[in-house]
Amino acid sequence: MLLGTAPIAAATLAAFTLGAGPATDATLAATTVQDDDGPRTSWIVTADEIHTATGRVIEGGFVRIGDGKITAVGRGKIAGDFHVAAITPGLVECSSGLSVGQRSVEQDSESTPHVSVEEGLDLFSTRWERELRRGVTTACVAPDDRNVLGGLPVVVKTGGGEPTMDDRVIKTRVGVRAAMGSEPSAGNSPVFGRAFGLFNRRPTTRMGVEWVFRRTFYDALRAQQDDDFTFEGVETVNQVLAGELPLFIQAAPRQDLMTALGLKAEFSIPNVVIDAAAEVIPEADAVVASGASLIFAPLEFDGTASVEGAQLPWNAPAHMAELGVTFALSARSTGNADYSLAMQPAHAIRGGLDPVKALEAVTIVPARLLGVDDLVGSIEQGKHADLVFWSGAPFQYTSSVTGVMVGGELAVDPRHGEEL
Amino acid sequence: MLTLEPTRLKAAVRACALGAALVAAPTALAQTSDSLVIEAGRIVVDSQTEIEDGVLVIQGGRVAAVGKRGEVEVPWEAPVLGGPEFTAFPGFVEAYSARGMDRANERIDVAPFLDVRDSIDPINLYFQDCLRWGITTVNVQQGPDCVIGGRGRLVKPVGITIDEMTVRPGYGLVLSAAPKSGLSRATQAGTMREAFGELRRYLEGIVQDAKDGGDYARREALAQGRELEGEAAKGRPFQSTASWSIDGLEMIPRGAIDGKQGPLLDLVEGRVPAFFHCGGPHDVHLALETAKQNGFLERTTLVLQPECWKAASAIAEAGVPVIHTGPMVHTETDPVTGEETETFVLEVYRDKGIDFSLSSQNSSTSSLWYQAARAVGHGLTREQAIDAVTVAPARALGMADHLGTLGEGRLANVVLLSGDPLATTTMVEHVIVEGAHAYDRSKDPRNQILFEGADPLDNLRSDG
Amino acid sequence: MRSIAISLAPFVLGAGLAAVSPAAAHRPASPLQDEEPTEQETAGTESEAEAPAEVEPPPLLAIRAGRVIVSPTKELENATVLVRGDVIQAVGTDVFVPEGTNTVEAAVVCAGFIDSWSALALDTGSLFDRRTEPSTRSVDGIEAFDGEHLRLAALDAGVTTVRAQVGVQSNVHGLSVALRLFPDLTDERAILDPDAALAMQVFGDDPLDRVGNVDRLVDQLDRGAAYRKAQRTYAKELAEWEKKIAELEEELEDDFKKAKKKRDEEIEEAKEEGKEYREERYREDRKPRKPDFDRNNEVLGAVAEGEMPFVVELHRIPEMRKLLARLPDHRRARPILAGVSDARFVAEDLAALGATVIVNPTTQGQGGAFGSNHLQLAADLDEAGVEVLFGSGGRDASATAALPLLAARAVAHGLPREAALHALTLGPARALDLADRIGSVETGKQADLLLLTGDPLSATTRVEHVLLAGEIVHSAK
Amino acid sequence: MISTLSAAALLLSSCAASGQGSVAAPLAGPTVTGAVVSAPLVAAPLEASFVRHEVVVEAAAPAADVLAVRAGHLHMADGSIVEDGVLLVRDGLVTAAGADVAVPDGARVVEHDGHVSAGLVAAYSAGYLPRDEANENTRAYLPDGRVVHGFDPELSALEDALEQGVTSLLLAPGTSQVVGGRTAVVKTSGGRVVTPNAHLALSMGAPAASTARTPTSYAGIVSGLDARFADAEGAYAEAKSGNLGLLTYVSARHEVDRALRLFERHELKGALVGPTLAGELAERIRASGCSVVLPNPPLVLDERTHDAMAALFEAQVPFAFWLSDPHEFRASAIVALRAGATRAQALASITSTAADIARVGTSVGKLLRGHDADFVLWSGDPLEFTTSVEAVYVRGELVHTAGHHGDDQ
Repeated sequence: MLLGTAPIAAATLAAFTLGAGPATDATLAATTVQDDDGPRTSWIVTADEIHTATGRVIEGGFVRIGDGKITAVGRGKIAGDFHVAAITPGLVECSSGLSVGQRSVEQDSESTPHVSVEEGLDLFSTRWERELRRGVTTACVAPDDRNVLGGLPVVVKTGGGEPTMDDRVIKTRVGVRAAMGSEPSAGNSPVFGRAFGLFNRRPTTRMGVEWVFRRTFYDALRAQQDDDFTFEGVETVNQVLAGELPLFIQAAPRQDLMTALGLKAEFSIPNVVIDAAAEVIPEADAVVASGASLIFAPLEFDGTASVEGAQLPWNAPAHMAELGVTFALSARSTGNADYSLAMQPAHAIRGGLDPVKALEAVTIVPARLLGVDDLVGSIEQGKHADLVFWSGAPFQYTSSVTGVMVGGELAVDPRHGEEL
Repeated sequence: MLTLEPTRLKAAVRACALGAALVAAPTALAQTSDSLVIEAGRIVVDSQTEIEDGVLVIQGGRVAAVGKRGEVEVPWEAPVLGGPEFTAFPGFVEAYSARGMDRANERIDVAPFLDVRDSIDPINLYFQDCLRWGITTVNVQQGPDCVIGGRGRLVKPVGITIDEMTVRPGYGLVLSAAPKSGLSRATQAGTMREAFGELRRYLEGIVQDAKDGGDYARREALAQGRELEGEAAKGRPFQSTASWSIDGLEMIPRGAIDGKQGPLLDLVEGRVPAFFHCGGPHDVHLALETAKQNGFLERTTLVLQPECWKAASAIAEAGVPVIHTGPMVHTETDPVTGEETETFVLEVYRDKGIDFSLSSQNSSTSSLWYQAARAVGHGLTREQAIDAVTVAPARALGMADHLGTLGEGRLANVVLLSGDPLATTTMVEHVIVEGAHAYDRSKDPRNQILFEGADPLDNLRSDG
Repeated sequence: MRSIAISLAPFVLGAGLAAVSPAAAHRPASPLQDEEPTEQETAGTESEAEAPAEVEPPPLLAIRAGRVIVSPTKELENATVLVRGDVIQAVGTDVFVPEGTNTVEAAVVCAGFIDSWSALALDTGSLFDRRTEPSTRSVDGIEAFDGEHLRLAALDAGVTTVRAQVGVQSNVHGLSVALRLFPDLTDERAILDPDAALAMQVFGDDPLDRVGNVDRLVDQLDRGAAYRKAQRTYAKELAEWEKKIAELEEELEDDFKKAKKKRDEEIEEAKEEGKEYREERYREDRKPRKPDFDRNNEVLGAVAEGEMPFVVELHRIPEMRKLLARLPDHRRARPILAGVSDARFVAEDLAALGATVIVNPTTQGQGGAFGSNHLQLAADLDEAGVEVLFGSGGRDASATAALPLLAARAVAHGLPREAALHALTLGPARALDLADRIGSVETGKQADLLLLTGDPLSATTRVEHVLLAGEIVHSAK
Repeated sequence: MISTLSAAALLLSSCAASGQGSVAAPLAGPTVTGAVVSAPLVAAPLEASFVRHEVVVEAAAPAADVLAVRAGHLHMADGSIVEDGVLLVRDGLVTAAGADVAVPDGARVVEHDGHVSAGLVAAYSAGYLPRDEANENTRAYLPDGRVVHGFDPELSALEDALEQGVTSLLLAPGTSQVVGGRTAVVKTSGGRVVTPNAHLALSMGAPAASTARTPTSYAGIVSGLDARFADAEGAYAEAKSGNLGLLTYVSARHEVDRALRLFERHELKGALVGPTLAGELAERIRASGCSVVLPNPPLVLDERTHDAMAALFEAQVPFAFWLSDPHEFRASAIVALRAGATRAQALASITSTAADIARVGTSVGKLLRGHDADFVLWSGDPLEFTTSVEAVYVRGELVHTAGHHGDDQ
């Protein structure tokens, strides 16, 4: 990982936020050093609009990058390496929809809360470049939903440096991945079913799924009382019960949502995030009361979420915003450019969501939900230089992503609009 | 709840089907007054001309006058629609669609005798969506799963019978250079070639028979010693720019030509426009070559999948208009490195000077205004994008004098938008089709389900 | 062949006519050749179109080589190949090279290799189409916009021409295209012959099925022959009829006055007798009926008459024996047997029949009695006196690039190197009626040449440059 | 005289070396030399291996027992080629090889103006065990399984390999077990076992994460191996100490990466089998001290595979090829040559390097004094496609001559 910040950063920040005079431009331009080995990671980018996701929009400003980190953000005209219409932070995909294949989940039991997906990653896959091209610089990767409690997701950068764990994985033990609904039971068959193979295992129904979930948590509670009793992953479950680890539960249709909220209440789990949320409007009160956060399934044109055919109207995010519910938007791994993470805020805005909230819902909010908001998710001094460059005002149908920077490296060059 | 889950979609759909009958149709019929006045804070006459605070006078289903308020004479008895908060925009033109039909594809390879009239379904949700999206004219053609398909039809998404909907019947003929299911590029080309070979042999055959018949009659007369009055030509001579021709076709009354070959003859004589499907660059070559050899290149419009951009120079050379379907950005994966490259297709067409239209037949089945907005997002100018969903399709349909702008004399297809035509938050509020008020968003139940989260079941109940 | 080339004038890239006319030249004339005079004019004008170019002669290119492999059996040391435009103008050790002629050096020069059984440059759907028929044309299945890396790999290996064939999963594949691997396949020079051969296969799990399929296959040739016969008879009868009718008309003209007079008299008589006048019925011989056009029989006819060769893929003894037994029905037909896994058993019969075979020299062949190693097969057949060509099997487009190396491996199994080179160059060129244009480094032929760093069959030899029609279209990295 | 004695010394040491493996192995009662361990497995080699001892011990033997091969081109162990070289063989072992080696009177002489090289060695093989003998599907971890028990000397595939010049090959468990057991190296002729205990075989490839049994995920594989290597015992300890080799099946690059990280954590190294694109991680592999056994490449490489291979050669990572279709085996080395390997590297990849990777480099794969006299007479340069095998010798005995040539005087 790239370490430290240029010592002069603080100073320059101060200098330029006060509006830089032409005199100092030279010094600034001069300080953009080019480290010879490896791709260039120091830049000065100027823009008409900089949406920092810290609540402020800088009109006519610059972002200064040193060694892959943001060293200064400010207003004022200065000589930069290149100019773009608008800058937003790199987008953060926090839904677990980015499937990395069935070998990402350990199926020896239907409840494996302690198994991390880390070793299941294929960092060489071209999918990361695809996400990067569409503006996603940080993504959550979770085990496939073959298990009720699938294990521990990780947070990866989609580019920058080498495709190695050191360079790309910025957080492990993000939380515990759980799934309601039909996925965990799909393909399973009763014991007397298939003779060979793991699939003669529970659960086979929604009620089975819920049963497995409750059994695991009851066992955890029992383990707290009874010292002789324990099971694999008990510590992890206890961390969840204690609120040290968030619990990500996939629950799109109404009944799964209610099941998830019910379990949250039953075990008074402090920190629950509903993933692939869809039919929340009919249960708005319950959602608000539960205090759970939401990750919306992708908004699609026919108002139907790709997850379990649940209905997802475009005003749902706006509706939740009014009720003060914390939520993020997601694109999962949809191949359809119209539903990419860069487009989701636009759809939500069309559904009535405030543009500022829309921006936060794909940057800083998901970063918080994943616990990496100290590294990414906004344009602030010291954070990773993960930036998305836009042809116009971001999240409008009439503008699109022209460039992407990750860890200070230009993955997509806005000056040519092609990959370097 | 559990049992309901799988059927939730159907429920929604049913609800809307009812909605359609209740909303779209009646307003359309109810609209009897011969004239209508539309007021708008802004009237987009076409991509170049805009009028602030304008009025638009409709008479007999056409635009009688358009201009600044006060500068245009407004008939006192005409009802008034709109207001300063609206933007008036020409009705979007769907240059090509294989939707809105009960079954869009026919199994027979060569079936020019078909007509979409027989499969258009007036209460199909698609026509409802058209109104919701401000599309006022649709060129309904048979699906691409054919070699030579049947006649299409220009319709407006209003009315409960096909006749009511019809703008222009028996319009266009569909051909496909892309292999239909069960065929490959090679066999598709073979079947296509054979279809025209057969036409030609058929025509040669009937002409030859007529000649032989004539000769026989003459000899008979000679033998019987009577004078034979020369018969006058009953038909029309073969008029085509095809690389082949038929002498003596004038001997054959056109009525005598059979129902399969007739439409093809019309095609090669350039009497009917051709909509030629292409799945890839190769299909483009086959399509252009076929059209050239058989004399209907001038009347050909290509319906293109994204990958066809690779044949852009051939298209430009042939000078035919195109209709783009599918995603605007074509992604290609290098077979060796697995690296992906993206191409914004419309830019290629623009730079080659190709006349292109957009269609809503798209991966996301979204609206034309959305397509236009995204096109701007990817780098077209606003004008180019708006043209591609208004005047360009109108040209492609040979209806430039009737559709695509709000100019005087044009059909009164008007969309009242809540804001700028390409803005993310803009909604289609009202749609006027040929002077009739056909859509009102406030009375659209499906819209409430899709975008405002209304419960489809409540809807069902309220509908009865 | 003309009738086919014309009645099926190819759409693809509009290259067909230009390409086919030279090929048609040396083929027996067909009774139908005058069917479409217009088309022939087109073909004619095509060739005239080239004429103006000769006003200002195309540029010269001289290739000086340590060794020129003129043909599989003829080599020259320190020779020069002089190319004018797209044609080889001279080859020899004492060729006069005008001052300032563009010159390239090469260790070895030889003719571009030919894969006589390839799946390269075809669209996959067409390649595995199960609904193909004799008239289906591979030229319609060419894929010019995809798979470029495979075509470049083939050029890299020295393969300049392929017989590409669609429909390899049907009994009758259709018409093969002889394709030159121009990097841009939309270049019309790429299509050397859109109707190079008719291809079929004999398959089935049950030997009886396969033998039955051989019958069905030869029956098709019978049908084609019958079709041609019917057309000839028609042409003959029509001529006779027209002659007769012409005479008849003459005398009718002459007798008209008489007839008119007679008619008037008879009408009078009828009046007097109060009867109504009945005019005598007129009779003449019926005009002979034109046989119905059939696009498939057009092709099968041409094959039966030997106007184009036909390729049959078959592997086992029973079907080979059956085919050998039935071929004498069609003495003019020119069979090429492909695959022939077990041909060792019938090698003598094949040699006796003078048949040509295409061997796919892989270690993963069609299995059969002799296992799957076909590297040996080529050697054995050659030893038995059967003319052997090499082909990459027509299923896998990537296999074409490996063909020259496989040829070298066949040499390791005892195939003489001349035979190996023959199987890659002159052999297929002759078998496919392309020898007037490609297959050897001889005056008058197209300059489709390889400039090599060493012996064409050596593992370490690189193809430095590939010339197609006198242009360097590919060079090693 | 002197030569034979030192030969004996060499031999014994080599036996001792190969013996160490079996000492730790819980199987096989008598813990003696590798050769003898092989005895209960195959009858023939039993007395053969004793005969070998006797012959060595009783020193001087008549020159009649000496076989001398005069080769037009003799491929030496160091990769060099000696013109008109001589190879001296006695008692199944190489006693001398080189340019100026005197042929003792009365020695049997084989004249061969073509090339002579060491018998080919495969550092990994697939399809040389009877069907279904490779994968113990019911268990994911079988550290003490011995694939040598599946070795069938009569298997016809061995004969095919021999005809292509392959004299020794490594037998390995299949790839669907995380830990498959011990690999063995055997001769393709005479049912001789060179060592029953070459490596501990791991699989970190996709097949090892099967839904037929646990583990079903990469995470499962890694945690399983981590646990076993953390406080290593038995086979794991041996593999860690280096007494036992480590052979790991990996295919995709992320699997290579995963394996290298595991190795780093537990200070392991060994052979990586199967990673076609390993070259794209060449530097890391070199740094890890691992070697690579590549699947047989196609005759014509696409640009990417070509570059990956070239990078591997560039980085000097020891590489070999696996043996499946024997016809493709030597071709692989030629492909490597065409991809930029040196002639020495290319030939070594199917002889000496392969032997080293298979951990039998002290007894086969090189024409070096004291090594088994396994060698091939080639019709020409073994790195030409046009070249064919003319004769194969194993332990000094002619075991195969090509049909249509064959010129053994």
